[in-house]
Amino acid sequence: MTGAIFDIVLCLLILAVALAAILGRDLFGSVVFFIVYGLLVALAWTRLGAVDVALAEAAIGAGLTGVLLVGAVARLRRGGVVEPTPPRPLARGAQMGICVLAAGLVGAAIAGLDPDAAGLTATVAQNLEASGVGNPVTAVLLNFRGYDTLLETVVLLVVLIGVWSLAEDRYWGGRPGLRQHAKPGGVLATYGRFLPPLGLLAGVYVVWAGTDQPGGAFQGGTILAAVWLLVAMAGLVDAPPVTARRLRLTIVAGPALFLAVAVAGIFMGGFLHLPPEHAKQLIQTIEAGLALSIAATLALLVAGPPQRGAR
Amino acid sequence: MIVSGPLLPFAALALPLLLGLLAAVPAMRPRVLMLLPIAPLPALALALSGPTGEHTELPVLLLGVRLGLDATGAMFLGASALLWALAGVFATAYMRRTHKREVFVAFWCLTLTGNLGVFLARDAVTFYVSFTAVSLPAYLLIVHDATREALRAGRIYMILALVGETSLLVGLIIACAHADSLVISQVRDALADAPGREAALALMLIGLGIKAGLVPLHVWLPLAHPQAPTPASAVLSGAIVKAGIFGMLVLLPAGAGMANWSLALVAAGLGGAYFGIVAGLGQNGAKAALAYSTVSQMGLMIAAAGAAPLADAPAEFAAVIALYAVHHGLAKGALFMSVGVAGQVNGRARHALLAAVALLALSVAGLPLTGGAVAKTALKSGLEGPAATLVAASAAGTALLLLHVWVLLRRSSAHGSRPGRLLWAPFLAAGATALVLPWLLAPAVGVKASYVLSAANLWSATWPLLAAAAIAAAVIGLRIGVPRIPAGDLVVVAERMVPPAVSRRPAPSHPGPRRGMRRLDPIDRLERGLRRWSTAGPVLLGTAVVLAALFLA
Amino acid sequence: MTGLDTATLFAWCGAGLIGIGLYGFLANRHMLRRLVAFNVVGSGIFLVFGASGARRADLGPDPVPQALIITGIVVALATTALLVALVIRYADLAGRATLPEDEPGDDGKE
Amino acid sequence: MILPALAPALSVAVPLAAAFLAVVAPRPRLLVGVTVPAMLAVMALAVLGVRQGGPLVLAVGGWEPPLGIALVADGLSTAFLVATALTIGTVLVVALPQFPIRQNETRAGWAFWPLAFLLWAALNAVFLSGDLFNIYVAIEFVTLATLALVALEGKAKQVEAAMRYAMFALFGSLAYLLGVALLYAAHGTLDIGLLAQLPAQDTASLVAAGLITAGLAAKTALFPFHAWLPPAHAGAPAPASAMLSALVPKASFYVLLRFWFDAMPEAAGAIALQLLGALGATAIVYGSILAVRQNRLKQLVAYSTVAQIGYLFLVFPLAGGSAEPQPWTAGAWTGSVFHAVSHAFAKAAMFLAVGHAVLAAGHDRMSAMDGLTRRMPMTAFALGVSAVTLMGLPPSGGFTAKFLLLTAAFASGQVLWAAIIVLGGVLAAAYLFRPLARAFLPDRGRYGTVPRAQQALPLALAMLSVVLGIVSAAPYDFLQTGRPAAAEEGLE
Amino acid sequence: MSGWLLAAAVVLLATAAAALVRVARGPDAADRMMGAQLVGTTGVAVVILLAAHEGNWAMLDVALVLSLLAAFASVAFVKAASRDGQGDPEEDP
Amino acid sequence: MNQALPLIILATALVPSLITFFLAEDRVWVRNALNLGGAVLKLALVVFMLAEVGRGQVYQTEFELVPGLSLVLRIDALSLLFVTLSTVLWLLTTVYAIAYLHGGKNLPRFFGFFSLCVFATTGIAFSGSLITFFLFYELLTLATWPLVVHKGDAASIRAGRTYLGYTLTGSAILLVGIVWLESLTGPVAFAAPPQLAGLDAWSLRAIFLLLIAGLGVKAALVGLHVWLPQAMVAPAPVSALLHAVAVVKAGAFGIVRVVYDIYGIALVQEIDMGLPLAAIASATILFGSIRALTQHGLKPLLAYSTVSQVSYIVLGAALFSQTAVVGGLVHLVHQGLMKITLFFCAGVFDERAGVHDIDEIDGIGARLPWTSVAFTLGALGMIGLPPIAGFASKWYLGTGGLEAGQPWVVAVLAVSTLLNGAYFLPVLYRIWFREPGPNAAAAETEGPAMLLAPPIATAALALAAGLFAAAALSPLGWATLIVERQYAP
Repeated sequence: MTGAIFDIVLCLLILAVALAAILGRDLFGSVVFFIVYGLLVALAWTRLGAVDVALAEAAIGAGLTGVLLVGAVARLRRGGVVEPTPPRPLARGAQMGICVLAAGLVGAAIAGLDPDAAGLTATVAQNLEASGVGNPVTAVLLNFRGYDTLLETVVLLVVLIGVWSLAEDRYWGGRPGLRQHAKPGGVLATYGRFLPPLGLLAGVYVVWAGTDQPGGAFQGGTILAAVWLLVAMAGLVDAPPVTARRLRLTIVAGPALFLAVAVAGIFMGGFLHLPPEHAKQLIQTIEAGLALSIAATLALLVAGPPQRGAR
Repeated sequence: MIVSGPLLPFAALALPLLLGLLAAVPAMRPRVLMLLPIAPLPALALALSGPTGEHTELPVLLLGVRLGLDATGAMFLGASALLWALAGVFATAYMRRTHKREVFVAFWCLTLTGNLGVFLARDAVTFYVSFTAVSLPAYLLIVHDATREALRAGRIYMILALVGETSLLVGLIIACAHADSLVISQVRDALADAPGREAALALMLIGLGIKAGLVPLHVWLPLAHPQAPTPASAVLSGAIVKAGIFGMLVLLPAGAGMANWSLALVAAGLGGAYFGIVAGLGQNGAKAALAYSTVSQMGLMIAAAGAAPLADAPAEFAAVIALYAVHHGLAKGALFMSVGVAGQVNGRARHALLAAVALLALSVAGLPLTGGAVAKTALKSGLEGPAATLVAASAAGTALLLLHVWVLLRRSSAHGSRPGRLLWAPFLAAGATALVLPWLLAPAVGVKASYVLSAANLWSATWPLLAAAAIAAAVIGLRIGVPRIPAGDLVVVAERMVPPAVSRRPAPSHPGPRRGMRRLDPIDRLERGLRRWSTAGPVLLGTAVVLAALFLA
Repeated sequence: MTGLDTATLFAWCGAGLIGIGLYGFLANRHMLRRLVAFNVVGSGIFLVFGASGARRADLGPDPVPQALIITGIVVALATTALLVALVIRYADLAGRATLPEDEPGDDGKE
Repeated sequence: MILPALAPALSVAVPLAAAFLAVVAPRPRLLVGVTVPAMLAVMALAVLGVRQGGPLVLAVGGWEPPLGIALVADGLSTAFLVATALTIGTVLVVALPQFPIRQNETRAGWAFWPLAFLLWAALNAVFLSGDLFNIYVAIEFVTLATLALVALEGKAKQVEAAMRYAMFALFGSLAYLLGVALLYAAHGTLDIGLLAQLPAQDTASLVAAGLITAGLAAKTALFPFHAWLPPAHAGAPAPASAMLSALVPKASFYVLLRFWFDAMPEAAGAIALQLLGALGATAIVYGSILAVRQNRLKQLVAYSTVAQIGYLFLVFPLAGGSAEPQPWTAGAWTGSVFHAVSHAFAKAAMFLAVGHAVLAAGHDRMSAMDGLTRRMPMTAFALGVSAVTLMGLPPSGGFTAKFLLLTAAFASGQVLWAAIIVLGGVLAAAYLFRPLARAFLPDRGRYGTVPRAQQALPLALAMLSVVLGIVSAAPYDFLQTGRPAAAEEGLE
Repeated sequence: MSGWLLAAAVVLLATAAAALVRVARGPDAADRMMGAQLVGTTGVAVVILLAAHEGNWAMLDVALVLSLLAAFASVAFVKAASRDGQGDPEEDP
Repeated sequence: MNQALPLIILATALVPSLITFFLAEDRVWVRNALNLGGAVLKLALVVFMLAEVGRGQVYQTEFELVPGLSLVLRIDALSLLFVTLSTVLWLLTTVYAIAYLHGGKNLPRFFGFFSLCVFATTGIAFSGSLITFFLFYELLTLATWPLVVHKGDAASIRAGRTYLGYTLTGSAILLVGIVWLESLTGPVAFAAPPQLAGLDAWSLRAIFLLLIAGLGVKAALVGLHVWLPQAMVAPAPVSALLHAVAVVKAGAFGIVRVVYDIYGIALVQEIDMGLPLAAIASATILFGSIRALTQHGLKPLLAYSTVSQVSYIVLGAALFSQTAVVGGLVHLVHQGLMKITLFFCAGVFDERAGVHDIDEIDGIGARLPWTSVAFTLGALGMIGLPPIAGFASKWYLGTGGLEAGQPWVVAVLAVSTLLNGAYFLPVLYRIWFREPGPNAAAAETEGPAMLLAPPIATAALALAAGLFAAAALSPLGWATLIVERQYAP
């Protein structure tokens, strides 16, 4: 009973926050609501028992996306970009109507689902042993459907190249983002010195734990990225130039490693085949590489394209 | 084998054609006129050797050329060939100084080929081809002097000739289609009861009538004959027009079914005969008057040809008409040549010329004892009732008209300096032949001299002349003015009445370069709207909803 | 799915989020707002996906949708990152964060 | 026989590896020189394998569906793979001088290469995938690479076009993803082969079908969701435009084809199919009308893509909607694939050729075409030949496609679509006439030129579209590999 | 036992809802951000309660990440609030 | 050999075409040698084939593209009639074009497309199935367009637009007809006409109309003819190609195929389509003639004359009569010979004396006698004067019309003849009898032999075709053979 109350309250909160994020007059307020929204959704995932997803949502959905948006709002505001007026009521009504219809259809579809369908839970459980890992989600992510994950990591690479290619030509060869600085000894700088060791530890832990518990390269990588960004914001480190060979190696390393394992699998039984006896080590290696590249890539995504002189 | 059967008919056509081509050879130019008298000689020889029993066939040429010669054809052929030869001689002298002699010769030969071909053709296509060959190249003969009048005459000639060709073609096609054969005799027989007979006959008669100067299709004739150089006028009036008559003779089917056509033709022919006289009397120029005389004479022949289908023995009657044609052709040829001669001679020679012309004129009018009398008597023998009388009476008119010509000729002055002998000789030869030849041929067509010389016939030949003399005397005595009629009569009226029917409109100016397609603003607006996400998004979502709903439905 | 168990409730919540997010995605003009809305729709979908995979409370949540959702979240982040960069670049170049056709004064002229 | 079985994996792995190298060690000449031949070899392997052994199915990692992902190389996907390889291969060679890397790396000079290779990998991933969620990732991959390429020039107009494209593409992704989620919820699998065996008349499946169809239609730029395409494709650098216009919409169309003919062949209602056909037909007419009105070369070519995409959707009313294959089904289905492939060649050739004309003239107004037949005959010829395919005139793949579609339209009694197909050809002539005619004008002003070897490449690509029409029997048969047997018979 | 934990979580959620009013009202950007931080903290607590309720201690990782990322978000917010977007409000006079 | 010969003949045009495209502008000799060599070789092969086909040999090659779409090459007597015409005229036109365009620009392009046109025309002639016919028919459209716009001025572009607009629309309609028909019957081969008897008459009518409308564009039936006069802006050899060798002939040839090899004339009559077709053809004949009458320019006049003349062929095909179809078929050749002569000459007049309008032609006969003679022969032939070729066509058509029980056909022919005379004779008159005008006065002497020989040759051929019409190997003889062999009941 209380469970139901909790669920209902959480759902209502989520919906309300979502509405606020969508309809909020102030853009900044909307973004803040969005961060809150991510947080609440992470609660929902937790409540549903999908801890891996909750981690991802907390780190990525609420965390990194929120930071990206906050930065963008600030950037636009500084650029003097004015907010457009809201749409006419008539158009709004039509749009709303159609959205209600769409949501209704989805609801109807949900209502029509077979309540006892178990999906692939059992199948995954049967094969978990051969996957080499104990966390079924990781097994799916990196073994059963490792191909998805391979493409996904490359998607991050694409986006990074895309973001970089939005630089002004004259800044090519420069460092991503703006040079950050903070008052030496100030709260920010101190924060930047304090938090990283903790974060680093948490990040590595989430990656390492991922094989058998909830967690993994994406969640861990995100934490690592956040840590690096924190340090950078504190003005303690600076991003290397986009042309730096080492930087590029870093962002490519994870996917390349993954691809190499995948191709090597051809000689061991098939594309992306991980022999059960080595699966765990292989997956951990891949996860480590991916975490590194993901961390670098995500951090660079938040930093944005080069905005400073080349050299 | 390219040719089967006697070679001479083929040669009769081939030689003039070859000579015509030869005229185009530059080396030939100085002596090109010498070709003219030679060209018709094989045809003359052929005619003299008489009708051939066999046909000459050239299956490769055209749609299969078939040549042959019967008695009628032989007469037409002979007289024409002779006239062409004599006119050719005449031309060697007459044309000596003119420009573009080679063109003249080439087209002369071409026309000649066609003219002879008409008489030799035994299949419809060859007939038609020949008929065209005689029509169109003749244009070049008419306009040779390239004066305004000549060109105008040529233009009118051309229009009519073309109408004539087309009509003839269509008529022949109709006839041949029914006959399922190209052989003329079969075509003619089939035509008697062909479904499209009336149309075919009408069309063929238009085609042939134009050539033969059937009033009112004659208008080209008084324009063209005077404008052509004299030797050309001679062959035009003497030989070429005969192609039309010959066509009627070979193409009109016989039989009672032809009664209406026969009547119509006789009427038209006789009408033309009298009209020609009246119009001729209104002329100022000797050649124009002579041309009208031809119209008149052709009218008689057309009337006779019209009567032929109903005759007891159409073939024999055709030969009679041929006889008339022979006389008229040679006489008229000679008369035209006389105009040429008159331009050259003075003094005694001129008197002699006038005397000869008078004799020829009287012969044409049917003066007893002349060849003309033979021809006319023979012709009348085939006609009955009022037609015969009218033919006889027309002789008075002919006499008057030729008197008019004689007077005009006498009044004309000589100015040329062409060699007289080469002009005189063909004139005299043609004239003499005209006077004599009918007598020689009469037996062959079943006309006995005794018949010609019978009292009745003598009288019927004489009274019109007397009447003519009386009228002439009266006219001269009373100084009655003959109203002037412009040469070409009807066409002049037509020219005035009808504004240029087919004038060239100025070329329609091209529409200006099309300016870029007009901006269709609604489309722009639509595209803009579709680009607007706040429009396109709901549409997209709506589509998803609608599709889902449709699937669910 | 009938009955108001947790999974169904969150699935319907997801449906509601989809509706709300879609409205924001369609009605808003500001690109960043659209991005926010995009993420709301995205997480709504994930919620539907995940909740429907958690129907059998006895078996625990289905790991396959979970893995797919994680992948989806990363892809959504990637997309958002690229879009944010585009919007910022566009604001630098054009001085606004809306597409020209979405500007109220836009009358359809190039 | 192990080699052909590798082909699916290699066709994704090779361009990916090339992309990684291009990020780290930008040596385009070397990379293109190795990758393109290597990929052609892989394609040859794939074709051989499919021809001899039928469809190649590769369970990735050895995990059979529904647990794992299957890569499927049947006739259809191999055809798209080969078309992609030939098109991108050519485009990359043409792009070499346009995106050089000399001493100092430049932004576009660097970014183009990994993006192009990644796009290649992404497209191949789409074409090979037998799993709907994997397709989602791959399609997103395509979209993001495309977005980056659209904005590569970096001017406000291009960034704007990219953002606009993003709206449609993101919506499409969301709708597709939601559909996939519902399908999984309903059936517990996302494998196309397995889905095909399951009944699909439940609410969730049908709602999913609607969402997936609409989402993919938006990504394919079907009218009326096309408005993003012209500015996006026209704004990109010519080699990028060539890839975008020729291949990218085909990827989402390919998925639609897979979805409707393989995954859920029985779900479609007749009215919905007619609706899709009607949208396609409208696209043909509307896109052509707009193409006629363009004054910029690249815009014109881009609107032509809008029109040409319309043909693809005629496959739904002509071949879809019945479990019982009709005699004309195979013809219509094959016709639309023929159209997709030959349009890919022709459109890529046209964009590349136009790109050369624009390079030489320095602008992309119509007058860039003036005197082209004299200045750059090969380019003019390439344009002409590709125009032939776009107009659907024989002998070209476009014609074969149109013929097959037309035959199906008549055979199935849907004469209206036949009329539209024919009208579309005439309209294509109308909009292609202006640039082609200008090529015959005397040239005014100063023009540069492009090396002949460069000019030859678009021509070769254009000729490919013609060859597809001349030797169409083999591709036709090849495409049937892996199709349901009943549909192979074709129209007698 | 478990019902109690969940009841506490419900109460916490209600607190969070109250904090949301601050996020909505503002008036200052800082007010909003602080409201969000409050929700974040509450969220961490709720996760911990849930973990206890379910007996699934892996859920604590979620709490850990949430708290870390909440801190990160506030830093980002601070940066955004600085004048040039790359500095430190403390530097400003 | 039987399999390969059609392909070899096609290659004689295609190969020079393809090579020519890639030759540099200044490789004049190579280009000329290629094109002339191809033309001569083709002529030789065609002559060989004439003998073989005359003996009853039939060549056939077939390969399938996709189901329902086979490429069938089949050479029967009718094919050979068309192909012989185009081959002979191609050779002459090439000679002429080399001289005419000497020193011009863009010649590789020109000759490349020129040969491509001939390739397409040959393909049309060799087509053994409807769809093959269509393939080449379209190719012809495409290959011709660059020639029409060859000059590259505004007028050419405009003409090109009109040309494409009409022909492509026509092709589209044709394609619809073809596909519709084949959807009812399966692939249609000429050798084995489909069984149409059982099909719905209204469908058959609709398909017939579509096919005829599609083909009628190229055949320049009235209403669909607009492109033809506009296309006159192209250089003279192109006009020759359009009017005599390839384009309009392709349309007319196609109509003959449709009527005789697909529907069969009996069926056409049965579904009441023969008379309408004949009526349209007749209307075109008269319309073209009347329009020609009002033209100022020489080439427009010739163009409208073509509009009129080509419909003779259609008329022949539409009449239910063997004789008529002989007339129509033979006119295919005859009109070609005569019209090409006229265009050659018009080109020479233009080239040598700058004559464009009829007004400017005064007295040109004195300066350019040979050309003028050739022109005169062509014009007289067009009028239908014997013994030039046009006459034989008319004769057969007229007779055939009567056989078919359509006497009005004869009237149409008659009126047309008169109108032809009315527009051609004044031109001849001006050429020969007007005082030389400024153009004639300024004219150069008659040009190089290569410019002069083709018109003289074609004029001579036109004359010979009429003069020796009854010969077995004359066009008429061949047309009769075709009809006896292929269309005799």
